[in-house]
Amino acid sequence: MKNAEKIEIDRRYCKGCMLCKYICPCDVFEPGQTRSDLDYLMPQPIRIENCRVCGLCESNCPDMVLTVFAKEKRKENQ
Amino acid sequence: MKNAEKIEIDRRYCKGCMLCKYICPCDVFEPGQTRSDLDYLMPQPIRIENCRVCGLCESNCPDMVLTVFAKEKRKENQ
Amino acid sequence: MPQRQLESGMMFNGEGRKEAMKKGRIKVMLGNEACVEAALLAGCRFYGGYPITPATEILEIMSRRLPLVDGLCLQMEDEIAALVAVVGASWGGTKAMTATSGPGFCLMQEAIGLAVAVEAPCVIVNVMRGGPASGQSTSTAQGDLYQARYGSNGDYSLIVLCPSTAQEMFDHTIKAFNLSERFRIPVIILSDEVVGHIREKVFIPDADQLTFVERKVPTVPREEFVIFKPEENGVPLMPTFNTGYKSPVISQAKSLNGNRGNAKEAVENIHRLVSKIEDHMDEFAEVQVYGDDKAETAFVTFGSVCRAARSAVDMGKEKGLAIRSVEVKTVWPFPDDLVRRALAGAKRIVVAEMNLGMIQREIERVIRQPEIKIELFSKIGGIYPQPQEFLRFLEEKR
Amino acid sequence: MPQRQLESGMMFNGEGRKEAMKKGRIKVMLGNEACVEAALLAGCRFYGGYPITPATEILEIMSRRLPLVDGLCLQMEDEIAALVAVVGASWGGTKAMTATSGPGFCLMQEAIGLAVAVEAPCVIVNVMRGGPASGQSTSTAQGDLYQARYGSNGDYSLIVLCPSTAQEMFDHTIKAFNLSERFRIPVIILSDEVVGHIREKVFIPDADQLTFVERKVPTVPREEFVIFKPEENGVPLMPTFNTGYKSPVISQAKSLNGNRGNAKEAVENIHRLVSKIEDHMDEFAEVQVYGDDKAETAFVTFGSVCRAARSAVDMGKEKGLAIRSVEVKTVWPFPDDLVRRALAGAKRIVVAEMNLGMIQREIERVIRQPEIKIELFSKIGGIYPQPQEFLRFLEEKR
Amino acid sequence: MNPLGEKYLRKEFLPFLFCPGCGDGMIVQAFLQAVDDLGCIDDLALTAGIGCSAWIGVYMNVDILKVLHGRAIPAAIGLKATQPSRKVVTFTGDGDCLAIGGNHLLHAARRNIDMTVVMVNNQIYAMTGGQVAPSTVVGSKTQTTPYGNIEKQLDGCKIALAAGATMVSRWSTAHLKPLIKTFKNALNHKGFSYIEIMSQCPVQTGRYLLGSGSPQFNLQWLKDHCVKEEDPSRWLEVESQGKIPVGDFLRIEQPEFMEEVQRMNQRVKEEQGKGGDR
Amino acid sequence: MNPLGEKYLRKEFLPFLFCPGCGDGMIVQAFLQAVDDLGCIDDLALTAGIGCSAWIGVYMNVDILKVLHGRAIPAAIGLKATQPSRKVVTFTGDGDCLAIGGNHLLHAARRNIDMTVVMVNNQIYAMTGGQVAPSTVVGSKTQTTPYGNIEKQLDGCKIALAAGATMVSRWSTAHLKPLIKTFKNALNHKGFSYIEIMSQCPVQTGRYLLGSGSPQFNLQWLKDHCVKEEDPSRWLEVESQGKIPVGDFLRIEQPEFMEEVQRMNQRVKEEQGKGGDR
Amino acid sequence: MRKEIIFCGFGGQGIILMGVIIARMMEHFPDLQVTQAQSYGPASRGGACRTDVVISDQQINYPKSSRPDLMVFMSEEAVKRLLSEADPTRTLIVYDNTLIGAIPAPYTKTFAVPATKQAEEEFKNRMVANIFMLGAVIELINPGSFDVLKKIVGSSVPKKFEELNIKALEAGYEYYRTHKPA
Amino acid sequence: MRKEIIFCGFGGQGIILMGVIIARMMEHFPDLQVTQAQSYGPASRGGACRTDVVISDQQINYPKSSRPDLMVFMSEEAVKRLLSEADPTRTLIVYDNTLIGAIPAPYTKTFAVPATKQAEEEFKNRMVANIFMLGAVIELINPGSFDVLKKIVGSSVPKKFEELNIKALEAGYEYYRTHKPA
Ligand SMILES: Cc1ncc(C[n+]2csc(CCOP(=O)(O)OP(=O)(O)O)c2C)c(N)n1
Ligand SMILES: Cc1ncc(C[n+]2csc(CCOP(=O)(O)OP(=O)(O)O)c2C)c(N)n1
Ligand code: SF4
Ligand code: SF4
Ligand code: SF4
Ligand code: SF4
Ligand code: SF4
Ligand code: SF4
Ligand SMILES: [Mg+2]
Ligand SMILES: [Mg+2]
Repeated sequence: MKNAEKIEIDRRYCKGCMLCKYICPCDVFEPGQTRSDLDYLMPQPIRIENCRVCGLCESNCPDMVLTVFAKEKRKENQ
Repeated sequence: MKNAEKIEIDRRYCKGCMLCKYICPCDVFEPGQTRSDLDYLMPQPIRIENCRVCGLCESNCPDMVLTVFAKEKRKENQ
Repeated sequence: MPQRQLESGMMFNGEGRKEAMKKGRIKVMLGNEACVEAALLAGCRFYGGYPITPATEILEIMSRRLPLVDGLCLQMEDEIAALVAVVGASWGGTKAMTATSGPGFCLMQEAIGLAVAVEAPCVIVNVMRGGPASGQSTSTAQGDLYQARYGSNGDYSLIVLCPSTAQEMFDHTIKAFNLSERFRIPVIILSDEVVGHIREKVFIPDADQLTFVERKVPTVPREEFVIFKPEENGVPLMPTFNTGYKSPVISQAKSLNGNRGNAKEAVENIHRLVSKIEDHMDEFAEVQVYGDDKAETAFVTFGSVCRAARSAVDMGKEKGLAIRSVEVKTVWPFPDDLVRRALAGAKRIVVAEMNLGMIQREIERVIRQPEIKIELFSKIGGIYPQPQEFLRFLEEKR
Repeated sequence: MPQRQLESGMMFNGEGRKEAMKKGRIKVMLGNEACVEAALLAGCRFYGGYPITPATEILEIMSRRLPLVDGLCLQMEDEIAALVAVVGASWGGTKAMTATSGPGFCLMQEAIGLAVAVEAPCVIVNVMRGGPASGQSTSTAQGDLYQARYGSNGDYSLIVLCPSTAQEMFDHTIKAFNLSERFRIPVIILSDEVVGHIREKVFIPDADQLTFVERKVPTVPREEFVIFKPEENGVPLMPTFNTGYKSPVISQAKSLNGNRGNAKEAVENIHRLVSKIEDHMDEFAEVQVYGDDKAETAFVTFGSVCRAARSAVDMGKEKGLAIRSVEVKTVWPFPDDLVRRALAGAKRIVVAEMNLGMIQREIERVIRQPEIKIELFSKIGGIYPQPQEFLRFLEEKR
Repeated sequence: MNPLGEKYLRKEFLPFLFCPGCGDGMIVQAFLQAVDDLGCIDDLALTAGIGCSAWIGVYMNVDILKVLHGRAIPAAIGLKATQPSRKVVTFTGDGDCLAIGGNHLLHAARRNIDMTVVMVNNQIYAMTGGQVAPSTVVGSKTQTTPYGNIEKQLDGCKIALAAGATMVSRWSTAHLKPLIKTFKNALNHKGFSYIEIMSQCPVQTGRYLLGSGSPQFNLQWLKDHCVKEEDPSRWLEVESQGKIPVGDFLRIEQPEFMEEVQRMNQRVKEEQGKGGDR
Repeated sequence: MNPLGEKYLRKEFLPFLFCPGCGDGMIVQAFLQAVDDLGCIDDLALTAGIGCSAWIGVYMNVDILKVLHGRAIPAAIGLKATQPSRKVVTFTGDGDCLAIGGNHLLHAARRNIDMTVVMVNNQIYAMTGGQVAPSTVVGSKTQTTPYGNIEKQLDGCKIALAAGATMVSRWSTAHLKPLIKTFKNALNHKGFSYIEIMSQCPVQTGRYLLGSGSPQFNLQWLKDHCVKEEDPSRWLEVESQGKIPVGDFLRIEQPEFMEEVQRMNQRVKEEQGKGGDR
Repeated sequence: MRKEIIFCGFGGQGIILMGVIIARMMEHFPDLQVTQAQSYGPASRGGACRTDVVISDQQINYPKSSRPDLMVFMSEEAVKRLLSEADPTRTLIVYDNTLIGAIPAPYTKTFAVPATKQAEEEFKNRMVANIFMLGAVIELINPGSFDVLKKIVGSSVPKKFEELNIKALEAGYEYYRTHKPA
Repeated sequence: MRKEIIFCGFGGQGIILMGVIIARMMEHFPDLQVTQAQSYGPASRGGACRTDVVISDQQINYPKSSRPDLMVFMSEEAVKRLLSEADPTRTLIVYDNTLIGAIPAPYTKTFAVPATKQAEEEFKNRMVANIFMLGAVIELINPGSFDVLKKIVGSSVPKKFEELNIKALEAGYEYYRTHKPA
């Protein structure tokens, strides 16, 4: 099973809608305390170890600001 | 069977389209030589004795200028 | 037809204030809301509309209010349908209106011509926003001035009123319904975003304090009635539907009996459509002067810009500058004579408007003194002018 | 941009007649047909239309001719769709046009604003008929003059040409395409039923005798290109679709990069939309004088009325009456200076038009001499004025 | 003038502006026959757009509002809204109703507002001289499709059905009897009814599309080409033979718009009385 | 910005003007995914009308012409007509497409012109602040139906089918996978394709119609209410349960308009060469 | 030189076409100008219908007739409305005496042509009355040419009616030659 | 007497509503005039948003602020764009310090209110930040009245949110009383 290396959220445009949290089947996200440049509270991938890199959060993010980096992939690339 | 007493064509508005002739099942009309006020050659009910007062010519006349007077009707009314 | 005076806020500062207040209500409301209040008071019972910023509140509030008075508010499929339905309702015997903004106003132009041609009283509100095209939906502008007069095809005339306060949104709406019934025409209220979206106190008189005009209907037997034969006042009686007159009403050029084909009567009828209004301008034309009516420096303004100009006049006075501000309330038919009178003696005329120079052209036409240059103080792009800027303009362009 | 001279019939009476005829064809054709011929010659390859008398022949002939040159003539579901499709085709990189009459012209107003806002070159023909509303479909009129300039919402400008002969239908159409490409604007040919439906000899030059203007397209790399940044002539280069520029083209107020939101750049852009035309009027504005250009009596005319006025001038001359007829060929932007020059020294000015006084208002504005009354000789209801009537007017109103 | 004409026509507007043998006049008569049978002449209010067919109602001695090209339906809605007791009928053509006015048909149908749209389908823009209409058959040469029409037809009945009309029929001028019956049903139908009538236009359709300007020929053409088929599932078959299905296709009861409005107004006023929700 | 965004978005136009959690952004991404899968970004030309959903295409780094309210389809036709090789896609809303623009949908569909209409159905006029749309469910309280909507819905899919579209689908933002597949099919379909997407508008539809402004709630609502049912004969049943049928409803081959035009032009020029008929 | 011709009748008779054909004939006269203007009601449904043709060796400004040289009447209605435009001493009046009783005084320069009757009887198609009439008046239109006219008539009508129309034209011409006014 | 108040922030925060509520409060002050004007982008999707309230005992002509007495900032962006309209010596500046770092010199008449933070933390709903802020500034709006304000807030929000909003309002008022500027 895949694992996530890192989950990036672009703070310039995140609107804190929390659809990433809603869609994630592995309960990776929680609302965080950091504000995006647009003044919204951003989610935090606090349980990144749960992530199975299904990509749902990325494809459902309405602002296209979330990127999931898979571990395997990176290895392959190296 | 009904018979026609008279078939009247209002010469003010007849346009000589001959649909009355076309529609009549009893071949009552023929193109005539009289012109209507609109300058069209009007039909003539030359075989009025054939008429069975089916009313088709009247209801199909696009200018509502044709009237069939039934014989029976008149009698009834008298 | 006595009309309440149009000056904004009068009721609050004037003598009979307390008296008046007893006979009505004072409420803080949106300009667009004041328009609805007045329409309902004037007897409007049909509204056909389509949402568009910044006029949408008129539709929204109508949809809330009309059912309560057994009226009908219909959101139609587009603005064309909206105004055509209004014309239908008008011939149905009902006072009816619609409201829109620039893009929707474009779409209504053909039906404005229809309302003119079939002499259907109705009221059309255009709360102006920035153009051209989709422009700036939430910004104010005054770029539809000529469109309101000339946007439809062919020769015609109609009345266009320009409110500058929420109170005037109220007053002009009453006036618009009255004029539409009096002349059997579409009357246009040419408001703008600032006026439509301002909230301020509006005095709503009791109905018995106001005069309401109702369309004149025929009473003669049907056989004697000639549908487009004018009465003395230039307007034919209106045989609205279901009154037994079996009226033939067509949008084509027509003769007195409503039929097509008689060229001479058709020409006379078109002339009458125009003259029934323009020969009676004294009944409704209105120009106000604020400030020193002898001042050599004059602003000419309409709509929301009147307000900023008034403040500029006041500020000027403080600085020892005598200024008059000529406020054109009924912009169409353009009140040539009243404007000429209001500008008599002015040496310097500055037209202030939120477009690239429209009333300016009318003033150039009306004030035919080559020595007077008609200056333009223009603001576009949704920028409402500040009073200081007027004074700066006077100084800088000197 | 050299243009063939606009004077009708020139080719037949002038010196180089035989020479010219060698390089072209002379055909008897309808004004509307001449318009199509010219459009095809100018490179028009898309026509979006909707039938309406008296403009229908343009659509009909286009539908016959365009397939032969691999163009496309689409009869759309209405006039709105027709003009919007033309704007789409224009951004698709094609010269495109439509034609209509009053009621359809109403429906096109919003899309005219669109064409202005997205700077899409295109040509719109309005063959005027009687109004208001459905009016008189088979009768001539000139009642859409202001509508052609002001029918859409907001501040904008465009060019309106008024032909008076079938030859001018041809010439103006070439000119209209050229100006539309030069300025990236909709150019309106404001014709009328008389001109659209007249048949007369039209000289069709060979293509190599004419100048055709093509839109300027960008050549810089995409990253360096700023979509609405004007060139020196006020007009931005046009990155039509499929040229790799991936152009964002919106109908809203916009900044240089095409995005919404920057108010300052949006204001500048609106100013530019107007000034790109009005600062370059010397490139296209045209006023002709027929008859005695020193005469104290002057007619002012446009469109088909020019012809009757010319005959009146000739008849007057026979009777010993000196008259000049000032023919406004480019009615918008109104050529103030040219008209003023053409009317210099005139003591009596009679505006002759088939409406209730439109050009009259412009002349009143432009000729600011209070001692000169601007008289109106008006014919409406589809009645084309006779030359004798002009002279009778001069006598009777004296 | 026949007796029906004497009774119901607006004499001072005669003669009809229709060409000799035009189906529009037949529709005037058929409609008046239905009205006469029902005795509802005084309840009528008509609207119409622009086109030959739009003049049909003008000759009837009733209230009629003839508006702009394509806009007869919204005018009818405004009338109906203010005169709910009226039988509102709109006369419109295939260009008027399906081209420029198509959208209004959709929205009136979905509202199920109590009115009748009589759509006269002569397969062409007749008034303007024979241009292609959305109802013109593929391949037809018209003034604007000189090389043959390449656009599929729009079927008004299918559109009305899809949009939610509660009564939909199509007949032709060669089917006057059932047409009159359908008129009567429509006049009594509470809700939106759409009646399409295939009608002869000898002058444009006849002359240019069908090859003969003779009224007789054109009426015969309709008789030959319109076949009764009331089952929509079999339309494709009929159509593939170049025929046009006619018949009464739908007639159901659903909440009518003006009645819903009145119910709403009633309810709202009651709630208001109780100080209901804001 | 995720990699897809990096690759295809018009950076200088960011952020999206959509509210937090709006479905419109999800559609941007889904569409770009389909385009990426097909590798056809350079073949695109987009048009759009006015409304929130009309901005969807503006953020994509491709040619886009955003015109007037309701007029995206005729603009697309003009583009397609002059650039037949382009994949022309129109982004439009339920108000834009079904209210003011309904007629253009009918006529583009019947022409079977090769283009794709992506209709974003959020059941409301969102941009103007929550007024009733033709797609709003009966009974809904909106800013212009404060006492509950009494007008039947217009179903865009049914209309497109009746008008002659050759590809018709409906999905929702809760069905991104099949939606992407449908986008790909549509982009490769020769003819007129209509794709309706039920999409969440938390701010207007959510807050006022469904009772919650939470994006999560609104996406869940779509998941719960959109059920796959591709057999039209069973739609009534689905709808009577308050559900919305989704799926790929139709995909057939029929002569495409621009190809027909080219065929016609070819034929006509040949005939002309032979001095064919006048 | 300025020649003015008016054709008038009612819609559906092909009145305009008569003017068009005469105008197109002028393509074959390079030194002459021509204008053809019209006023008409929609389609073939009665109502007045008229076309003015002006031929001149000068540029033609005013494109309508003000002193007609020739007027061709094809309906009683047209006579009622337009006869007053004729000049009793100058204008030659040709009329279809199938449809028109007589031209009243003081107009004496007249020529009766039973065009509609001939069309109906000889060609079983009243639609060709106009072409018959053209044949009957071409010699009165000067400048003009029957041969050119024939070519243009041929190319102005639908192919399948070409023969019929040419026959009608020739019959009209024949009628003129056998009945021409003194 | 003329008092000018500006509320500003971004779309979706309910900035306009703040102005509306203050304006409506003036219905209860019969001798005063009020205007409330606004400029905003569509819906709740960011972008600058601003409302001007003017209160006066005279007729109010110019309805926008030119010399504000009070400015309430609810976003950093608004500070950037509008702070220059403040008069350092005259204008009291209230700002939501959840969203705004600090108000730069020379503006020293300031009062920080963590409205968004309190709304998010205390009420789990950032939508009530505006009402919290209103509670915190009502005493600074003079003339004004907390009791009237409460009534109007109650009638300005959907019923089911009434209680929540009143609580937020009171909390804001409480915040003011415990933190009010000197
Ligand atoms: C806005 C507008 N566009 C075009 C026209 C011109 N016009 C008049 S009738 C008509 C078509 C009529 O066709 P149809 O509706 O089928 O009626 P028909 O004459 O065939 O009965 C058109 C295009 C118009 N009057 N108004
Ligand atoms: C002619 C015209 N009428 C009205 C408007 C105002 N307007 C802008 S968007 C819109 C509705 C948008 O609704 P929809 O198409 O459903 O898009 P959404 O915002 O819901 O995505 C309206 C009515 C306009 N811009 N132009
Ligand atoms: S879905 Fe995207 S925009 Fe929404 S909170 Fe998550 S990262 Fe931010
Ligand atoms: S990739 Fe899938 S599992 Fe990982 S965080 Fe995103 S949604 Fe959750
Ligand atoms: S059907 Fe009527 S109009 Fe036609 S010929 Fe017979 S009577 Fe005359
Ligand atoms: S009533 Fe019938 S049978 Fe008699 S003439 Fe008429 S159609 Fe013929
Ligand atoms: S043109 Fe056709 S539809 Fe119109 S009146 Fe003539 S025959 Fe009838
Ligand atoms: S209003 Fe609705 S549809 Fe529009 S951007 Fe906001 S959430 Fe999306
Ligand atoms: Mg038709
Ligand atoms: Mg929507």
